[in-house]
Amino acid sequence: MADVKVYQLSDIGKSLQNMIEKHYQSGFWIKAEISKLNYYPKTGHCFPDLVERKNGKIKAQMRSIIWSTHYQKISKNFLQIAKTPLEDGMQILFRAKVSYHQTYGFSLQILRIDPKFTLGELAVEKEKCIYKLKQEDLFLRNKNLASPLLIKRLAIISYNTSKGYADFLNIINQYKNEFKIHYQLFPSLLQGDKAEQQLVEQLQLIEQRKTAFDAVCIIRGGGGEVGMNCYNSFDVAKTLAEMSLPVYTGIGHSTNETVCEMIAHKNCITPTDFAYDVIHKFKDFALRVEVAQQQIELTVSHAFIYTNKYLQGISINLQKQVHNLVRFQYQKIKQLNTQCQLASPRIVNSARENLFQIQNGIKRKPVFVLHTASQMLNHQKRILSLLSHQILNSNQQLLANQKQRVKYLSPEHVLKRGYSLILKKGKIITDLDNLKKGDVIENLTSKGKIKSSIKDIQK
Amino acid sequence: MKKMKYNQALEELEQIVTEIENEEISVDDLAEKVERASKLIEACKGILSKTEAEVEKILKGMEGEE
Amino acid sequence: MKKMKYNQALEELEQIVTEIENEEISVDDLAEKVERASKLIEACKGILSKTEAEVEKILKGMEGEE
Amino acid sequence: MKKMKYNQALEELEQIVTEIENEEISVDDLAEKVERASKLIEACKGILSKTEAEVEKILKGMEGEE
Amino acid sequence: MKKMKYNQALEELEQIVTEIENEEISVDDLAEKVERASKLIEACKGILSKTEAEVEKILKGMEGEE
Amino acid sequence: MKKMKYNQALEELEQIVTEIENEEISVDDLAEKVERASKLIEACKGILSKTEAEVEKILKGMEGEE
Amino acid sequence: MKKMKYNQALEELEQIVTEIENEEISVDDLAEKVERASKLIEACKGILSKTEAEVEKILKGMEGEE
Repeated sequence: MADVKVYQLSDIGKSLQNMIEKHYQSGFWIKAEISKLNYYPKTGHCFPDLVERKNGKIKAQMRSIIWSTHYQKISKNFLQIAKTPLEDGMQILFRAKVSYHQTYGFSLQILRIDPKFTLGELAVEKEKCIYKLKQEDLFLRNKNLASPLLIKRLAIISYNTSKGYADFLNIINQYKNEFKIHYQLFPSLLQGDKAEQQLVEQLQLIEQRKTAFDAVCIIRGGGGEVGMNCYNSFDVAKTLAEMSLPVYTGIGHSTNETVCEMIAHKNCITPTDFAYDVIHKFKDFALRVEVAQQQIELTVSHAFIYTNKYLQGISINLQKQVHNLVRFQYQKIKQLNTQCQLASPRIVNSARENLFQIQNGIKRKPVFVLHTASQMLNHQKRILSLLSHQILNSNQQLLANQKQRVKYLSPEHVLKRGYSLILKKGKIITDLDNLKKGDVIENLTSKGKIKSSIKDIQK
Repeated sequence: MKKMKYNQALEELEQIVTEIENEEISVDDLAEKVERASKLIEACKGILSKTEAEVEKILKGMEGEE
Repeated sequence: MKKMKYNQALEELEQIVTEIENEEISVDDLAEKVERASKLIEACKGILSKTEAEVEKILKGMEGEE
Repeated sequence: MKKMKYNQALEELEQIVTEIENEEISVDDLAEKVERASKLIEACKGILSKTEAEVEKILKGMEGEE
Repeated sequence: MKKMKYNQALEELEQIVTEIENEEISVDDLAEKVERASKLIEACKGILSKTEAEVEKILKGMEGEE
Repeated sequence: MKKMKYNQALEELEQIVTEIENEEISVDDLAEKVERASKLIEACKGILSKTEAEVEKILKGMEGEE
Repeated sequence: MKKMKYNQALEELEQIVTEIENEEISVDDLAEKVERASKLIEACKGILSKTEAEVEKILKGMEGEE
């Protein structure tokens, strides 16, 4: 141990101080999350615990300090630009000086905070929230609930002393004789980081009693434009979106619309507007009832007038149709009468025409028949004459032939050709047996008789 | 000639016309047949005239009613 | 010659003509037959004339009625 | 020769002619037969002439009527 | 003519007129048919008149009530 | 006519008018049908009057409450 | 009481009005419908101006009728 150099604690402290001050002479821009702000209003100092997370786990952790003089300026500037105070859980970009103090140790002194970075981070957070709501199909859920025709029973999330609540009641009370509204207050902080949980709790409480109400409203007013981040919280937004009752918002601010307002059944901007909305629904309902009542009286009387007219119309039409029918039948009978008048003589005329034709036929034919008969008789006569002459002529011919034949066969005709007949004692000899030598015979010729005697007979 | 139906008369008449046309009637019967036809025509004409007058009268009456 | 039907006369006439045609008539009968035929033709013509006159008269009568 | 029928005369004539042609007649009779035939022919001619004149007269008479 | 339904009468009337127009009626039946048609027309007109009067009375009664 | 629904009566009435218009009703039935139509119109009017009175009373009652 | 009761009452009322306007209600049902509308108007007016308990009573009463 004797060889070992032993330092005083202060030596180390001084060495560290020197080294750090030498190494971290100027300031740095650092990005971190405020895990806890640790503001002490009495002294005005602030000792934020800073963390860096990765995948939910703490990767680095450091304490920091904002001196009251700085804090006043930083806080004011931040609120002005980011529209929200510095809060636990906020991502910030800050310029810091790293220092080491022998007594107090290591410290990170925050000199400036860039509110625009946080604003950007918040915007990113808001976008993420919207994205998640859409992912879970919650973004339009409350909007898509049926709008109550009338908000007679209302659950109000507000704060007793809230100016917005007072504004709302003020207007509602003006109409209390005319329109009876039942409402119940569910108190809750309305801004700042503590508001988130209360809002969620009250919404859940109302959800348990959902049958007792027609609608829910979140009313806030009179407050500044700051501390609205709770309305961008995913937890609050999800709870709101999942409500069975329509949720109205009247948060009364002029900054960008928060997520809750976006997904609310209806964002009325201010409590007053919402109050008028409620009243308007009453008036609207009243008007519709009124109109319906008037319409009924009017339409009923119209219906009677119309029905009466219709009946009358039918009655008139009945008369008309009856007359038409009768007239038509008269017309028909008349038509038939005319047809009968025209057609009847036609039958007689056509019969007469037919008769005339027949008569003409009879006139022509018998004359023709007689003429033909007469022709035929003449023909017979001619034939008779012809045939008679034929017979006579053929007999003439026949006689001429016979005469010719007789002439050729006569003996004179034979002797003329040189033949002669032998006669013996005046008789013609045809057989030689009856002759003998010495017999005297006569030869007869055409010129005369020769007497001779037979000298010889040769046979 | 006795009272005779028009249709009956017309039928007989047409029969005669057909016979004459077809020369089925001998010269001996011709005059008689023509005589008959003539009588039938006369009868038909008579019936026609009578019918015409009757119809005329009825139709006149019908028109009068209107 | 007695009153005689046209058809009957015509028949006899045709008979005679046919006989002559077929030379069934001897010269001895010829004159007599021709004489008969002549009479028959005469008779037929007479009937025709008479019929024609009658028909004419009937038809004239018909026209007159019209 | 007495009045004699044409047909009878014609028959006898034809008979004679046939006999002569068949030489059934002796030379002695021949002349006699020829004589007879001649006479018969004359007779027939006479009848024919007479008949012709008669027929002519009847037909002429008929034509006159036409 | 006995009391008769209008439709029945009209139908018969139309039948007759059609027959006359198509010349399906003989001359013998014509006068009778025309006579019948005339009677039917008369009957139809009568029924029409009566119906018209009745209907008129009923309709008049209706108007009076109004 | 028994108590009858307006609609039922109106329907029957319109049916009758349509039938007359389309000449589906014969002249023989016309008077009877018109009589029925007349009764139906009367019935409809009666129902209408009665309903009108009732409605009037209800509406009067409503006004009174206000 | 279910929260839709207000809506239902008004909607039924307006439905009746539309039906009457569109002549979807027959004369037979008219009085009844007007009666119902009258009751609904009363109920709706009650909803607006009366306390919850009273309204409940009115609407209960109506349901009984239905």
